[in-house]
Order: sequence, then structure tokens, then C-alpha cells
Amino acid sequence: MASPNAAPPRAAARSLRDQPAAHLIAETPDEQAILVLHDVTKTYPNGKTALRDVDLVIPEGDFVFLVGASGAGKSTLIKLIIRDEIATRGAVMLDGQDVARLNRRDVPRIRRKIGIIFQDFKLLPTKTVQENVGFALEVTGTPHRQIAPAVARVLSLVGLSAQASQLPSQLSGGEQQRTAIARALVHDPRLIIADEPTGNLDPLISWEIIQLLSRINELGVTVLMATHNAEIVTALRRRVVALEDGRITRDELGAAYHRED
Amino acid sequence: MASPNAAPPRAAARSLRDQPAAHLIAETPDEQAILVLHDVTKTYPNGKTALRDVDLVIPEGDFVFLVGASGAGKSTLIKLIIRDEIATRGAVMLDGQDVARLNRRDVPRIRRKIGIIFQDFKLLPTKTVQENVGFALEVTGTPHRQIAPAVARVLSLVGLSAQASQLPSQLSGGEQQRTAIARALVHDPRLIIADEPTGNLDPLISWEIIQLLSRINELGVTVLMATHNAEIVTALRRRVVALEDGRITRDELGAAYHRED
Amino acid sequence: MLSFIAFSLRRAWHGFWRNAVMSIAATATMVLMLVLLSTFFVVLSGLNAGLQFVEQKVEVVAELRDDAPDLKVVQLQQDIAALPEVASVEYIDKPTALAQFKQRMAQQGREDLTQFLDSNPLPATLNIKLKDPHQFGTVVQTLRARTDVVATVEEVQNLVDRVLTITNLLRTGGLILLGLVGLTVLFIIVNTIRLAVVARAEEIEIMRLVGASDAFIRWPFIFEGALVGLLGALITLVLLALGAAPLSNLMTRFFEILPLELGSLSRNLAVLVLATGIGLGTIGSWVSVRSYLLK
Amino acid sequence: MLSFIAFSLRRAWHGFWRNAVMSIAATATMVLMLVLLSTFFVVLSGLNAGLQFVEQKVEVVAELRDDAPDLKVVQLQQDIAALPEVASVEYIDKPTALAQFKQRMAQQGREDLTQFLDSNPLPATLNIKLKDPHQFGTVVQTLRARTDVVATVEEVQNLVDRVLTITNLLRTGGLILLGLVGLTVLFIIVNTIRLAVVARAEEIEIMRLVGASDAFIRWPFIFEGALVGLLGALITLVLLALGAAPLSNLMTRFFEILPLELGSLSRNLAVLVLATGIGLGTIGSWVSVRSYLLK
Ligand SMILES: Nc1ncnc2c1ncn2[C@@H]1O[C@H](COP(=O)(O)OP(=O)(O)OP(=O)(O)O)[C@@H](O)[C@H]1O
Ligand SMILES: Nc1ncnc2c1ncn2[C@@H]1O[C@H](COP(=O)(O)OP(=O)(O)OP(=O)(O)O)[C@@H](O)[C@H]1O
Ligand SMILES: [Mg+2]
Ligand SMILES: [Mg+2]
Repeated sequence: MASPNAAPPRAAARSLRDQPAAHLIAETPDEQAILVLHDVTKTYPNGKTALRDVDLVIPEGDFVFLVGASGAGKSTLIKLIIRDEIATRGAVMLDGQDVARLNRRDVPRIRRKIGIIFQDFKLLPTKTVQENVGFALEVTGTPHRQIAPAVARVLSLVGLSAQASQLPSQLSGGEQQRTAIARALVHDPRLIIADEPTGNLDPLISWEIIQLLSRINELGVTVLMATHNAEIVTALRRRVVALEDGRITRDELGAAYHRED
Repeated sequence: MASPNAAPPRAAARSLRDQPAAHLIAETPDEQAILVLHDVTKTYPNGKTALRDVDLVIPEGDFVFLVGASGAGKSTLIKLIIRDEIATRGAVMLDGQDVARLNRRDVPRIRRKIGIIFQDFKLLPTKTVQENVGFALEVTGTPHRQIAPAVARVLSLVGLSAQASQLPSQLSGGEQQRTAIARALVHDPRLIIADEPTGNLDPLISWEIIQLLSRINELGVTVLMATHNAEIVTALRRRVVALEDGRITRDELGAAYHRED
Repeated sequence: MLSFIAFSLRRAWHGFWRNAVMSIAATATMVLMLVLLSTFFVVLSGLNAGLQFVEQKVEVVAELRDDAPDLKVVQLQQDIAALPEVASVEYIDKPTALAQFKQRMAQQGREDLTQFLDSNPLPATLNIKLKDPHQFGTVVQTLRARTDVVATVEEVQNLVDRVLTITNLLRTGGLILLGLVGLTVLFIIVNTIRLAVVARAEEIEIMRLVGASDAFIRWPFIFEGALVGLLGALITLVLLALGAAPLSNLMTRFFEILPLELGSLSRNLAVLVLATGIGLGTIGSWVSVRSYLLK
Repeated sequence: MLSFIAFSLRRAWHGFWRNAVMSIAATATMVLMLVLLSTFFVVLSGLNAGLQFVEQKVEVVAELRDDAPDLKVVQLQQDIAALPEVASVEYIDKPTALAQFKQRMAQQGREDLTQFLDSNPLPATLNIKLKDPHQFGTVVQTLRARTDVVATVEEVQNLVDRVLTITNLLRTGGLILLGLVGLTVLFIIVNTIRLAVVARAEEIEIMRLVGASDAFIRWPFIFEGALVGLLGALITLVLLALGAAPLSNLMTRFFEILPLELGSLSRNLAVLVLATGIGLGTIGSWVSVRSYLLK
């Protein structure tokens, strides 16, 4: 096995490589875990089973890459976490709360703790870039005068200051993706969930975005990122969770994109 | 400079590397070129200039990678070719016809010669995968009984046979992208234009798709592919056209993703 | 060509059901509007029949001299009946006139003053019905010329004028109202279909991008609009048929006297509803899709 | 809270203009429907006034004995006037009755038969107007009891019954029609707004995904619906004001005799239009958004 040269400090202490996920739950007290999936299975109404018996514990402050072939179930897992879908079996605990048992009224509050970057961006087509980003602050009831500076800050972070007042239909694919990233960051979430955030970005900007997420992670924010970008995953040597046909087949610290043994 | 070990046979014959694009036009008779851009500038109504003085000649049978940072103008160039946008200045000649001068009624006929993979997929949300793909045949007036087998064939090519009757909203990101690819291939176009066709695909499927496009190219179909996938571009050693801020800054045969000198 | 039509019809059918909410909303709007239009049509037909009935009541009445010989009276009656503008001529002799007067008085609950009389003061009359109430001129002149028989001709000009003014006013008003309601119906349905199409702007855009010709995009939509219209019209007709029994009860109660032909009325109504429904559905789709194809 | 309302209002305003096609279509539909409703309201008000007028015409007429002493007649008149159900009592003496009869005959173009009489055959009468045409019972009984003065009391029962049946029927019919039109208007507007919201399903979905609470999504839409309603109502009122002059000309021509208070009518109409417009806009949005938030 290649030595985890770029692994975060905590990774060395816990040597969890190749251990089955069930052991993980026993070893990690739930209070420390921001996200716990226990025995989760998801079957869509059309009979397609996208996840099978998934166990996953993500402690607060972790940086996790979720990898796997197209259709392996990465986006489904993310949808369960944000309660866009509900698990057929098993429990999804976010910050100690079972999201499936949440009252309808409490769903928005949970979602505001999270910054989500959707694979298909999900930008409001009738709002400009800055309105789309500011929107994530408005829904939390942030006073109007604080919104503009916060939005300006994240837009310059992702390099979109010049496009601030364009509509999504007037943006390039990468610019749309960066808008989605800015929206996920603007309200200082405790957990960032990114579904393929660099799919439409050139290598340079991809690296900048990843470095940005790494810096944010160092400040204590948990990051869960589904990606196909082997180069980045392998270079960063963080925790890698691999899905295959709906099952977790690998959960390693300091790992590469591909299995290395 | 690294030797172009994976370059196609024709690349060695024409040594165009680092020559300005204007020379290219003089050397290549227009009858052989399926696509010619001459001095094209595109300024969007909001004042943003996405392309500046672009000259580009693509002979029939070529395989061209279009690279460049996010927002460099790749998608804009593609939109001009399919006449989704019209150039502010300059001429775009597709198969010997100036697309800007085309009669409204002739636009569909031109588009049917092309297979387009859109960056944002552009699937019809109320149609299933096979209907979306079959649609590209229906518009050409293909008899109904020929459509089903052709659709089945391309769906198995891109590995989507199992998802044939799902709606786009029931697909993973990569599956949507493969649906878009299947639709672009199904009517045997003479030119395939692909805008970031592997952005949502895992490395394995990405390679399969690229190999598919290469095989199709060997049959004489021209391929123009905008991409950020450095690994693939560098490995294939085909012609690379680089855009930077709306200008062509590089047009090399057998090149890598990044400039190599 | 045939396969294109078959294709368009199939797509229209699918489009209708894939966007069920839209389609049902549009159809429901269509039904309501068509019912509204039908109601107006029926009311106007009733009004029109009423007006015709009133107009038919316009008569020219000639009072005859008590000393006119019966033969001359018969002669005059024949002459008048021969005039082209006359529908019928009725001769009321003196005793009949008195009897009718008494009856009228009794009906109205008035005192019968004739009981105090010892001779019959009422003249014999010729009551002439006209084919067209406007054309009383020649009849009155002919009557006036025969001073040997006719004592006076009742001045009908005023009455005719007044009746015709009112009936024309009511008719024009009714037609204007029908026009306005028709325009409203047109606008609302076109609007509803347009809203349903706007929601599918993306679909149209994508069709164009993959090389669909305008005809290819337009016809399925137009057939879909026609389908909405047809369905709306059929449902309306069913509703009208269900409502016909209680309604015609009410109608006959009010319009007993009116010569309203229910058969032809309902035939006209069915044609109106079907034509309006399908026509509006088609036009609505055409207009809505047009704006997208022109871009 | 205040900032939430301000925010919602701002978003409603933007939403209205960002989806201009939808908003304008919805507003136009609203205007047409409100104009329709107003027309119905005015026509019904006219009808109602007409019916009231007809009902007021119902009188109890007592024919007095020719030999009744004047004093007793005056006494009876006062007694009757004192009854709570009586609106007014008019005494018509014999010469006046004859004069009125002659005038009526002349108006109707009838022969004046009274010219052949040498004495006045018409009795003096007491004409009693009632506050409520139903309550003629006591009045008729009181009159009948005074056989020293009253010769006969005209049997009004039948007439009253007939008039009331017809007016009640017309009134009920009118109200039912107004209800139906109201329901149609409600349905169409709710429908239109729903179509406009369906087109924004994606927007609602995205809002929910980034953590917007239901209230946050709902209120801007409701305010937007209310805005459509308000705008529609205002445009309708302007149209009605513009159309009022020619319309009231026409109205007075027909309803000259009717005691239609145009002031209060137009006040009622304005309230109706505004309340209906804003109410329907709000309800329409509420219903439409609800179905998305419940999912
Ligand atoms: N409709 C439009 N109106 C205004 N500006 C636009 C429009 N479309 C694109 N642009 C701008 O033009 C520039 C080039 O856009 P384009 O989509 O061609 O980039 P791209 O090279 O495809 O980028 P990416 O790799 O991110 O997809 C971008 O800066 C974008 O903001
Ligand atoms: N709403 C749905 N209904 C039915 N099947 C679905 C639905 N959504 C996803 N699926 C199926 O579930 C499987 C997993 O989908 P998912 O989106 O989780 O994959 P993914 O790992 O995100 O893939 P990608 O990398 O291509 O985005 C796919 O085969 C897909 O067809
Ligand atoms: Mg996915
Ligand atoms: Mg692009």
C-alpha cells in the first residue's frame, strides 16, 4: 500500500483501513459523528435498488471522498442525507437526528446546517448569480444588509465576481457549477455535501475549488464529496468510501481513487 | 516536447503545430473541410465578448479536442456551429454552407447532420430514455419499425439497456450524460460535437465513451469535443485547439492537454 | 405524410397524458367556457323567439263604416290578402267586436260599461297581419284609399316604430353580449393553452436543438389543442344533455307561448359547441407554439 | 416578522415581473372574469330593482259605496293608514276615477265608451299600497268588515300570488346564475394561477432543497397571487368606469322608471370586484402552492 503522505493528522491515529463498516459504528461514539447511516437500503418506486445495507459514520471535521462508477448510488446516498428521498430501510442520523422521523416543518432547519452542491446545479433560472447565492442566506432570515457583502465574498472566492448579475442561462457550464458551490458555502454550513463539484471545471479551477474545500475543512467543517476525479482523490490522500452497485466495498483513510492492493 | 506516441497516422503528415490558424485556411481547400470558422467574434447582448477573431478549419474525418478554462468560450463556439447563437462578426461554414445565412426552414436539416452532446444534457423530462434517443430518429422521418432496433443498439453501446424505460429524473448524472451521448450517435451523424461528454462519468466509463468516439471517428465521422479531461486529451495525442478568453491560443496536432514547451 | 400525421397524433395523445395536470386544467376551463357560451346562446335564442313573437303581433287594424255593404267588404278583404306583404287578413264583424271587447274587459277585471248601452258602438274591423312589420305603408295606403268601406285606419306607425326600436335594441344588445362572451371565451382558452405551452418551452427548445423541423414541433401541439377542444366539447354536450330536462321544463314554463323549436336549437347548439371547442383548441395551440417557433 | 413580510412582498413583485408572460396572462384572465361578474351583478341589480318596482305596484283596491258618507270614508282611510303593513292610502273620488279611466282608454287607443253615458258609473275607491305585498290579509279583512262604506274589495290574492311567484322565480334564477358564474370565475382564476405555478414547480423544488421553510416559499407566491388579483380588480374598475357613461345611458333608457341608486350600486360593485379579485388571487395561489408543499 502507498503511504498516506497527504493524510490529515487525525488519520494516522485511527487506522481503520479495510475494516468493515459495522466495527466503525461501535468504535465511534455517536455524539462525535455528524452523520451516521445504519443499515440503509433504498429501493426506488420503480423497483430499482440503489443502495443496499449501507453503514457509514462520518465524524465531525472529516473529509470524505465518495467514489464509485456511474449509477453506483452516490447521489442517492446524498439525497437520503438531505431527506430529498427517504430510506426504504435503516436509519440516517444527521447531527443526532433521524432525518426520516423529522417533522415536515423541521426539514428546512436541518438543510440549512448543510451546504449542498448538486450534480445538476439546481440554480433558479429566473434569478441572477448573486440572487441565487444570496437566496441561501435569505432563507435563514439573515438581515438584508449582511447578505450583499457575504455574497460578494464567496463570489470572489470562486472567481465569479464579474458574472454576479448574469442569469444562469448566460453562464458557461463551469460558471454555473461555481455558482452552485458559492451558494453551498455562503451560509457557513457545518457540513458540506458536494456531488461531483468539479465535473464541468478545468483542472486548474478544480484544484482551486478542492483547495478551498480543504481550507474550509481545516476550520472544522465536515466535507462529503462524491467525485469521479481520480487525480484529485489520489493526490489528497483523504478518507475514501467506495460504492459499487449500491454497497460500500471500501472505506479507507488516506486512500487513492482506485483500490491499491 | 514529448513525442506524440498515440497520435493518429494523419497527424504526422501535416505538421501544423504552432502555426497561426490563418495559414491553416490557406492550406486546406474548403471542399475538404466540414467546418470552417473565419474571423468569428461573438458578443452577447449583455456586452460580454465570448469569442474574438476565431479562425478554425476542421477537415472531414478529424478528431479535435477543444480545451480551455471555464468560461473560455468553448460552449459558445459550439452554439455558433449549430446556430443556437449567431456570430456577431465573421462566418461559420458548416459543410460549405454559411449557417448564419441559412433559411429558418433549413436549420433543422443542418442540425440533423450533426450529433450534439450538450453540456447540460438537454433531455426531454417527460420522455423515457429510449424515447429521448428515438426522438433524434423520429425528427428525420425514420420509419417507426427501424427506430426501436437502432435505439436498442446505441443504448447497449453506452451501457444503458437496463434503464431504457426510466425517465431522466430517475437517472444518475452519468446515466443522463450517456443518454445524451446515445441520442447524439443514433442517427449516424457526419459530425459529432460533444460538450464535456465525460464530466459526470467515472474514469472507466469515460474511457469507454472516448474509445467509442475514436472508433466512430475511424469510420470517417468528424469529432469535435470540448473537454476538461486532461488525462484523456494527453493520452490520445490528437489535434488540440486551446481557447483562452475567447481567442485561439494553440492549435496543435498530437498534443497534450497542457502546453508542453 | 400519413405516417407524419399518425406520428403527430400519437405524440399529441402522449403529450396530453404526460402533462395531465395541464391538460385537465385546460379541458376543464374549456368546458366551463363552452357551458357559459351555450347558456348565452340558449338565452339569446329564447329572446329572439320572444321578439319575433312580439313583432308578429303587430297588426294593421282598419275600422269599417257601419254602412259598408258586405260585398265590398269581402272584396276589400280579398284585395288586401292579395298584397305581397300581407300574411293574413281577419274580418271581425260588429257583434264579434263587442263580444271580444267584453271579454277583454272581464279579463282585466274592469267594469263592463257596455251593459249600460243599448246599441253596439263598436265598428267591424279588418285585422291585417304583416309578413314584415316594417312594411305597413302600402297596406295602410290601400286601406285609406277605400273610403267607401274603411272609416279609419289605426295609426300603427308609432307603435310599430316603438316595438321595432326596442326589439332591435334588445337583439343588438344580445348579439354584442354574445360577441363579448365569445371573445372572453376565446381569450381565456387561448390563454390557458398558452400557459400550458409556456410550461413546455424547454421541450420545444430541445426539439429544435436536435433538429426537429417546425412542422414536426407544431402539429403534435396543435393536435393536442384540438384534443383538449374535442374533449371539452364532448363533456359540455354531455353536461347540457343532462341539464336539458330540468332546463326545458323551466323554459316551457316561461316561454310556453314562444314558437321555439327545441330540435333545431339543440342541433345548432351541438354544432356551435363542437366547432368552438375544437376551433379554439386548435387556434390556441397554434398561437402559443407560433411565438416559440418564431424566436 | 416585518422584514419577512417586506422580503415576501419584494419577492412577489420580482416574481410577478420575472414571469411576465404568465403574470400578464393571469391578470388578463382575472380582468375578463371580473368584468363578466360585474356585468352579471349589474344586470341582476337591475332585475331586482325591476322586481321590487313591480311588487310595489301591488295594491289593494276597495270600491266604495256611492252612498257612503264622506266622514266615514275619511275615518276608514285613517284607520287603514294606521295599520302597520300599509305604506300609503289614496282616496280617488268618483269624478277622478272617471277621468283616470278616460285617460287610460285614450292612452291605449281605445274607443271612449263613457261618452255614451249620462251618469258616472265608476265608484270612488281607496287605493292601498302595502309595505310587503305578502301581507294583504289583515287589510282586506278590515276593509271587508266595513260594509257601511266598502262595496267590494278587489280580489288581489291571485294577482299577488302570480306576481310573487314570478319575481321569486326570477330572483332565485338570477342568484343561481350569479352563483354559477361566480364558481366559473373562481375555477378559471384558480386554474390560471395554478398553471402559472406549475410552470414554476422547479423553482419551488429548489427553494425547498436549499432549506427554505414552507412559509418562506408560500407567502411570496400568495402575495404574487394577491397582486395579480389587485391589479386585475383595478384594471376592471377602470374599464367599468370608462364603460359607465354609455352603459348608464342605456340603463336609464330602459330602467328610467326603476328606483336604481347608481351611487350605492357602483360602491357595491367596486367592493365586489376588489374583494373577489384579491380573494381569488390569494386563494388561487394558496391552493396551487399547497399541493407542492404537501409532497
Ligand atoms: N447567453 C449569454 N449571455 C451572456 N453571457 C454569456 C452567455 N453565454 C455565455 N456567456 C459568457 O460567455 C463566456 C463564455 O461562455 P462559454 O459557455 O462559451 O464557456 P465555456 O468555455 O463553455 O466554459 P465551461 O468550460 O465552464 O463550460 C462566459 O464568461 C459566460 O459568462
Ligand atoms: N428517482 C429514481 N427512480 C428510479 N431509479 C433511480 C432514481 N434515481 C436514481 N435511480 C437509479 O439508481 C441508481 C443510482 O443512482 P445515483 O444517482 O445514486 O447514481 P450515482 O452514483 O450518483 O451515479 P453518477 O455518478 O452517474 O451520478 C441508478 O442506476 C439510477 O438509474
Ligand atoms: Mg450522481
Ligand atoms: Mg461550456
